Amino acid sequence: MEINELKQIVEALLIATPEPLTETRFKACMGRAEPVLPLDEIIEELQAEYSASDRAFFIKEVAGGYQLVTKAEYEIFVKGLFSKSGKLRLSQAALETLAIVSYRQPVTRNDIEAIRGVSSDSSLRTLLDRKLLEIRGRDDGPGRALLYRTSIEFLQYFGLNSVKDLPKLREVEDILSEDQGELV
Amino acid sequence: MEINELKQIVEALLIATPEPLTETRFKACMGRAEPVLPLDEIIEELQAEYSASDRAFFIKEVAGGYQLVTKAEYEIFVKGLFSKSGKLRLSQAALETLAIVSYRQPVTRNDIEAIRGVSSDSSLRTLLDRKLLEIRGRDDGPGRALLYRTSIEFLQYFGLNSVKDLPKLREVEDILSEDQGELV
Amino acid sequence: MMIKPHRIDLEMFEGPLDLLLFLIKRDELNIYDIPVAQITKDFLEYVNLAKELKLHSAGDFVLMAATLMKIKARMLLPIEADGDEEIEDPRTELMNMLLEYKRYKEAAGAFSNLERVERPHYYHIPGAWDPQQEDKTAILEDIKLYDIMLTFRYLLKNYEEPVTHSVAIEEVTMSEQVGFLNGLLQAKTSLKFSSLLEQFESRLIVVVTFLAILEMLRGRQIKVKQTKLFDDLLLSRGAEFGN
Repeated sequence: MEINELKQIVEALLIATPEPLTETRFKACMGRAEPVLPLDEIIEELQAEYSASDRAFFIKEVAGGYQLVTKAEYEIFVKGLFSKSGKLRLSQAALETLAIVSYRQPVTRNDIEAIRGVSSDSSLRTLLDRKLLEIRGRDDGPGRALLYRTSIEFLQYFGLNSVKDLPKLREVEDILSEDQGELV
Repeated sequence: MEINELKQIVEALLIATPEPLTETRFKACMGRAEPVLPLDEIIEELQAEYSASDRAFFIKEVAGGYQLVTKAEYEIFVKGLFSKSGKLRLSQAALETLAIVSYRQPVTRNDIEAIRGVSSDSSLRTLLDRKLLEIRGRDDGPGRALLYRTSIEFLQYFGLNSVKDLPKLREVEDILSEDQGELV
Repeated sequence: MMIKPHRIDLEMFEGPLDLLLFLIKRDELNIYDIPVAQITKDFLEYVNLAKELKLHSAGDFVLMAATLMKIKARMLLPIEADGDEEIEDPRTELMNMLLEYKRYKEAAGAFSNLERVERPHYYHIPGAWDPQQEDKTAILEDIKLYDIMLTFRYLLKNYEEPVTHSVAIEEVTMSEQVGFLNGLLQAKTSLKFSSLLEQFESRLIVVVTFLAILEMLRGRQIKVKQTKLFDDLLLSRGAEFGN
């Protein structure tokens, strides 16, 4: 296989890959196509091409693989993509915390940690920063712990009129239990 | 601002954006930088450049914005990046359910089942899992049933710019006249 | 036309409406003027097979069978010229259902074509984690209400009150459900199908009960009435009730 063809294939892979492209993954994608150069050699050629044609991105070596990233000088424009982004992006930890607050509100930090089994400080901070949660009042218990609830922004994002409109667990079970009929 | 500079900025945005880049979002990213051309003009220039330099990807107009996609000819390599289930084709049941939701949204599960005449739990589950549908609020009716809608991922999956571009739904009269015709 | 349906045939159909459309096309029937007796007979053959195969959607086929039998019965009634009230053809509603379903079935075909065209293209997704960012935890994109729901469900199952979640698999047989329905109809002259459903916790029992109803319907132990297509079913004692 020629270098130009290989360069194009690697470019397609870099565009489509959701995680850094490793040598192993590259080989798997190439299947039985032969002969194939080592990934780092192809990357080097491609990198030179991007640099010569003044592309706004380059190939970054990261976590044992390669990924397309934008050049630092475009950072001021790119960050505009993530301010009030249309899509909600959260870590698994933050999602778990959000799920517990949604269904159990109002809750204290202790309530959340009892269910998750791990400290949830930083998730709570992230969710407060993103205005998905808010602090409203204090628990009556001895510690007078802060109470967390979901915010108006949370309702708007998910198109809900009130937290009462959250899907009930029973409604989820209906959809999830489809396979039972086949056991008959 | 010069067109070449704008092209590079848009390229950076296309590389960094997790969802289709819309005109609105583009303007937000540009902030007070002036003067700025309309996004579609810049896209056109960039598209021509990619095409001339034989890139493995192009810019697709989808879901009201622009996104980079790989060319079809690299499919045999690119698909190796994903587990098989990633691009499994939808079943007939899921396609029917999706068709009903897309033309009649928002709809309840009952609305879907009334048209299909068959329980649609498992299709709904598949479509929710694949993010092609989303739950959006509740019906005002007495049952307060959950409402379903198509998502941005739905538009991307079928390469549509908006729900206005759905394949045309035939009128009952058309079907009738055709069927009568067959009998004659 | 007495071609015996096979398992493969039945699994081809998305439901009772799909099967009816197939029968209409196969026998070149006029959708405006469906010969209900003939189509009911053919349909029941498939339904019995569905029952034998214990198909997931058997209940939906049973419902349609009941509807067809009801239409058939109504076709046999003499038409009374009752003033100037127009008498509606009992098949009209079914015809409308079939046509409506057919529209969406066709649209599903169009979607399938689009899917095929779009399939070879892969969208660029920027790295799910930002290399500039030190936090290496996976960032989940585009969280939906469904994800919140699933996450909460998952957390409950794993961390909380594990004792209450030890659900025993319930064993239930068709003959048990026949007995159960018999008992209910001995106590009451009629009962609504929806009220039956409410008391069952698992879909397994619901399906077995559907099958029991079909069995009893065939043996004329019970009668099933339905005022509108996909409306609630009203069960009552049949000619052979208790036998």
